[in-house]
Amino acid sequence: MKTTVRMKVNGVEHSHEVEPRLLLVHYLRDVLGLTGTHIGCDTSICGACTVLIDGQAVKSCTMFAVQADGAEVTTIEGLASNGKLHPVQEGFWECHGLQCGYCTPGMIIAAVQLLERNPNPTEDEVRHGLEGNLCRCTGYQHIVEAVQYAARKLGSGS
Amino acid sequence: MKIEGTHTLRARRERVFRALTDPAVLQRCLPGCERLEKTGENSYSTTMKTGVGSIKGVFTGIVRLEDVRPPEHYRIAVEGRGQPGFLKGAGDLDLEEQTDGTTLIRYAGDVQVGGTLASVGQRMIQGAAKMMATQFFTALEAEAQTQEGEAPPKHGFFRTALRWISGRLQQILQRLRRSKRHPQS
Amino acid sequence: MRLEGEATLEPLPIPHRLNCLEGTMAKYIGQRVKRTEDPRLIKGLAHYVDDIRLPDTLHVVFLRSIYAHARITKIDSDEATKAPGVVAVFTGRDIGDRIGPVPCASALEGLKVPDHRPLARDKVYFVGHPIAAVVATDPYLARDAVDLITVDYEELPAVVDAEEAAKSGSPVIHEQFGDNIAYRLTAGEGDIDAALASADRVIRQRIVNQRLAPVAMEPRGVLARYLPGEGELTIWSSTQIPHLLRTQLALMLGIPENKLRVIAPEVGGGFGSKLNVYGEEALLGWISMQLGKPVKWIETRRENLQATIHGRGQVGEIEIGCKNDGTVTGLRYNVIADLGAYLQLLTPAIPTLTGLMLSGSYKIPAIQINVTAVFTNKMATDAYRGAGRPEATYVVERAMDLVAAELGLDPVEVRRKNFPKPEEFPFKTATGLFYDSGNYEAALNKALEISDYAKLREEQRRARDQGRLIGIGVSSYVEICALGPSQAMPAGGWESATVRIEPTGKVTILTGASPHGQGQETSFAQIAADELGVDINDVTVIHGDTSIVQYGIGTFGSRATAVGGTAVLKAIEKLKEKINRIAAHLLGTDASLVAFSEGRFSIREAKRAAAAGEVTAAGPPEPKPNGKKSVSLKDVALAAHLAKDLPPDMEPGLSATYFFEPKNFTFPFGTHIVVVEIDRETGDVKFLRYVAVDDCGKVINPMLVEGQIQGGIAQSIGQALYEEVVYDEQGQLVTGSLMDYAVPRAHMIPRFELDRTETPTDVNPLGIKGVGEAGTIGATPAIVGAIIDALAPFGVHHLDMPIKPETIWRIVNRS
Amino acid sequence: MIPARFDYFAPSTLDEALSLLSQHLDDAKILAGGHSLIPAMKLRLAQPAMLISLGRIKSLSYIREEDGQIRIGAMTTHYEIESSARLREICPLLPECAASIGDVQVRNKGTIGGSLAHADPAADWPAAIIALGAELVATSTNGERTIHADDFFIDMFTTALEPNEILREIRVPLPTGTSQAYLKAAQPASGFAIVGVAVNLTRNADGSCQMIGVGITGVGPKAYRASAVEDALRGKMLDEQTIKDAAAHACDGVDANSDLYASAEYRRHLARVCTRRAIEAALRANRG
Repeated sequence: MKTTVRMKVNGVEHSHEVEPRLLLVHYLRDVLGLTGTHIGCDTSICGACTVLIDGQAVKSCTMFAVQADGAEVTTIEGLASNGKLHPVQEGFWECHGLQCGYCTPGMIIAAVQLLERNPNPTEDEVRHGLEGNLCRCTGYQHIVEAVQYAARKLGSGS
Repeated sequence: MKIEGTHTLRARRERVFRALTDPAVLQRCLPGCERLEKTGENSYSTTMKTGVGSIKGVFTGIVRLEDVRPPEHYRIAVEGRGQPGFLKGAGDLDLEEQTDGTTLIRYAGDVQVGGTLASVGQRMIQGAAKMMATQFFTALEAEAQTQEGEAPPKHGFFRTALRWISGRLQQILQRLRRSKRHPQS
Repeated sequence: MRLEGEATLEPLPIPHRLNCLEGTMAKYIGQRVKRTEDPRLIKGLAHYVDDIRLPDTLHVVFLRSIYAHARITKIDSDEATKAPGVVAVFTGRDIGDRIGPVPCASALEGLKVPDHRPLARDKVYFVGHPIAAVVATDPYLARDAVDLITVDYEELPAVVDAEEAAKSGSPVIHEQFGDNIAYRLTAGEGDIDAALASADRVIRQRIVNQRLAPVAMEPRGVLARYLPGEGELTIWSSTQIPHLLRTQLALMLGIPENKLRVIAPEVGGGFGSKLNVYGEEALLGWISMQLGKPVKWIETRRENLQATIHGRGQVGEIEIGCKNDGTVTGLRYNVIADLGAYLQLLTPAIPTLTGLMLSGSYKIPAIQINVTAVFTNKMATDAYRGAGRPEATYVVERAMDLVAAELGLDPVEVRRKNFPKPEEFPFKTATGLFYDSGNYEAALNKALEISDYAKLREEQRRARDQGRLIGIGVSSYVEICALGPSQAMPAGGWESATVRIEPTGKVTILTGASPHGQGQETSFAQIAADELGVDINDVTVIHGDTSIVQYGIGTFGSRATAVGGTAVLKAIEKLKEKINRIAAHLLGTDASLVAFSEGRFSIREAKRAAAAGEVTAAGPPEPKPNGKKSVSLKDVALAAHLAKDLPPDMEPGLSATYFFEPKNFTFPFGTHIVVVEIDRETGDVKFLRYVAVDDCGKVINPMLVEGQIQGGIAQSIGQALYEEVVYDEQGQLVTGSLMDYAVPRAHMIPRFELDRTETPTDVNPLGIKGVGEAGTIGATPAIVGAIIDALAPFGVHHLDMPIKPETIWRIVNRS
Repeated sequence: MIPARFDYFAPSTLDEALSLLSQHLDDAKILAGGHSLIPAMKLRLAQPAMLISLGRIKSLSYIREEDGQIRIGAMTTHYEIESSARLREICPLLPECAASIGDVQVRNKGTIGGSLAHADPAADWPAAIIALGAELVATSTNGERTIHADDFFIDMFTTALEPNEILREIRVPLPTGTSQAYLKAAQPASGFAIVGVAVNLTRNADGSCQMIGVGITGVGPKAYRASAVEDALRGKMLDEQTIKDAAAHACDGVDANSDLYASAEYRRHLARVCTRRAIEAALRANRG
């Protein structure tokens, strides 16, 4: 039994017939070819697959594509606007917030959500705010600095 | 993983023992047992659709009764394999007749799970094993309370029985607590 | 490319910045240069294996054993074969000997090597052992079909505990060997019995280094494409060693090595787990050759925890002898190493690295290691970040703490007492190594100063009086890096680089190192940009493709920058000779008169004259045969490729390759100081301070060095407090998902205060020692030491990792 | 990790959902936020033939005050509760408990109703729901009934919901004070509670304990009310020793779980410590 899903991903409308069991992350990666969203675990722990659905960060491996029917989805590919990096992306670059880069798209999306809800987080708030995302490379310190960099950048209105 | 415990069944020991060795009764009492076919002396092949909550699987395997010493002891071994992995359990059951006509069952056994169940469910295994033991004995008690020849307890009974027993346990606990607090009463 | 100083915002307030390389005029080397690899990664545009799409790709899903040890009596895959979308199902019997055994590169004397094939044949040896591969048009359909295969097993007793496995009477895993002992090894120098006999005290302690899972965030993945017409097989694999993998896969598959191309695209972390040759890599290649279509397998995290190598896994006993003043006289380590069921690429070699590093940062006259390496019904252990050295460092540092506790001395003083002095380098250890350079006391002193150690001890005393449990841990580590001279390595210890200047002047570097997060695209570009005087954006670093890059060894053992970076430097030096000659030719002068500055070549005399103010309207003093005052690198590059006007007999083109063979390992070192507080009711551990002073020699990019150290420490915190691969008595993997295997999250990791000392090495001309594993090696004993120190009032001298709150609670509670 | 096939329905009204459910009792599972069910399905530990998603039923997502109760629709997400300024004011235990669940992403998608109906023995909500003396509204094609939180949790993953019922609403008696707290010792890998303790208490004018609710999760096969703790405090002055003595009864009569991260003994100990600390925190939190 296939079902039609419609969703707007990074500003572009899509409509596909899919099996209900197709995971959203597979829809994004395999159907739409947006491979920036990664898969790092099976149990909704690692956060590599984080995307924004209607502005809310969710783990796209723990959702069926059909559940996102009618939603607006932002993936890492849709974060930069007009070729200009999002301040969080810029922060990760400036502060060496990534090494192998695999957790990075999910981590960046989670950080975007974090700063939307708390524009000026303390170090502790950043660490707790990113509890849904595992990074095995950085030891997190540069990630915390990257998020704080972005907070300042967003705060200064630039 | 070791599990052990006791259950007091409101039925006489002989009756409980007969129920425990009756394949028809076992089929109804083993959680999710859909089929129990005799394959030899005290051994059966089985299909069980079992689990907790939405975590369920179909297991096919065997049930064996060993060391049968009516009416006080036997050992039951269950092995099943299915898509989520395998289940293996063996337990010694000792039945003690109580003065009030009830039967105390002491059980001590070992439960093994393998496959997906083992690798992702470790925090649940012990609880699930205990839960299934409770289900088994609750159902068994109901069986043992029916007269022989009487129709067995109805489908859907387990849930009701469980709810009943948990309510009863709570009452008992509360009574115990109260009596602890007011030793005079 | 923008340097940090040019950032639009103020620099971040980081308490202890690493220093930049001193005494260099370099524009890039030593600077916090932002990584050139980052833009594609932060935009989600990079390509890991699973991101590579080829038309008509088939997908593989494995059926894996659910038993730790069992005989396979029957496999029925008929239904699976008929299932929708299924193209083929392969079992071990289908493949037979057509794929060679999974290789082990270690050649220890007397080593028993089981025949290890990509799919199980008669027996399964561990949970996760692959049994069948289902190939289908879609991964969903392949997964569905796996459930349709039935396997009949005859369960066999599982050998799970390494100590039990070593005993006679234990069930035997590989029957042909008669027992479970893969090898025994005794190593070390000095008369250990005499050394221990001469000691005032001998302390014994059982020490466990638990099994860990590397958990690179990107699980493994393989995509294989065989082109029958060309007879070419391309394998994309998430690997740290594309070239070594190619050689081994060529041997396994019987395909000519020059018809096999291995590509390591973006690799999402390795930590040693991708420094290997896995059965799946060969099998995917073979399946593609059978079916003539691309096939892909992407490992799930569950498979990753079951069937990607584990690390550590040592249970040992130390005996350490010391004088009453704290001088160590000898160290013996009797260890049982848990190898798992099979030998992967370096499995047996890991305990030997432990043996080599048992001297730690100390002068220990006599050292002996006795290794008993055993097979168990578990996944193989192999190189996990540090690979044998964290185990050694842990053992030695625990020993130092035990000596201090035994004698009532400050652990810092015991360490200081046993350090070799700076003038004693190169220092020879009783394990047969020559430490290149070091000043251990300097790093220790700096860490003491930053942490204000004396004051910390004061505060600790006061806190103890108030009933608070505060502990201070110190670890002075040394590690073995920049692996290494070829003599000491199973497959070559050199690294290669080709530096090519394209006709347009762009610089291309091909490195045999295959970085996967370490940032060598940037650090190698820094070296090249400075050496060639070009903008860093004009440099591209290519790696990981055996058809493009000359043979290389790979990235592991903290070697990429020290060995691979040196190869880049050496190739540039070679190239510069030629550039100079072409520039001289273009300028019409002799090569010895060519000066290079600001990216341009000019004639030295002219410059000197100009500086002296002798230049007048009459023009430069020397005649210019071809009228050019200066030429750029671009001019030289174009000339080299057009080849119309080159010095006589000069080979056209502008490319040089260098294979750098280091003459020794390097030995970075440092001191970590950790302060923890324990919640006496719950046993929870809270970090109050984490100070690390590391010395990795010269530094190319301090930001990258910090990142390596911080990541390493975080993994150490994982080992010390959270992580452990647990199998139950039947060999079931209990920590089979990230719901139970605890990889630390951001809030479990403290802020690190980092600093450095800088003791260059003369092993390579850059003076670089390497830093990839330092954090993991130095941190664990410091963290454990801090917890034990906090619990000292309860008479605790040692605890095994991971130190869980419950363990601590039991100690506090029992008194 | 790929789930088995299933049929999917996303009705837009509750009635449709109930009718579908009643027709497919044996095959259907209700899908709320999916954060417990979907991982189990990906591992193929759960293979329902049909999913009935409540995602389209917007009327199941709300927080409102009515008849002296806080009423929360079953499909209200953890984050909606966590971020509710009104709840923080009138019943801070709810947002506090919500904030301790999983991680941000899980809270954005996971729902209170889904979590309660799943009845994971280590889930956070059950503790709070019990402490607050909430009622759960179950609805089916046969009508509606309310189940007291104390009677809702039967065993691990087993609730009082009948197979044809859907949990529609959670009703929390409007607290008379804000002396509330939720405290948990989290398992480091999964974030689930090794022990989680929710406390809701009010005091008399003289400072003595008028009413107290203590719900505990993670210890045993299901969350439970720590009646012995409550009994030991009700009517008493809440001094340090009294609280400590009362907290010692946190797991009376409970068969504690044992797993990789905590033995039964340590769990019982942690439950006592967390209970004491949660009561102390609740007293500190009192704003009225």
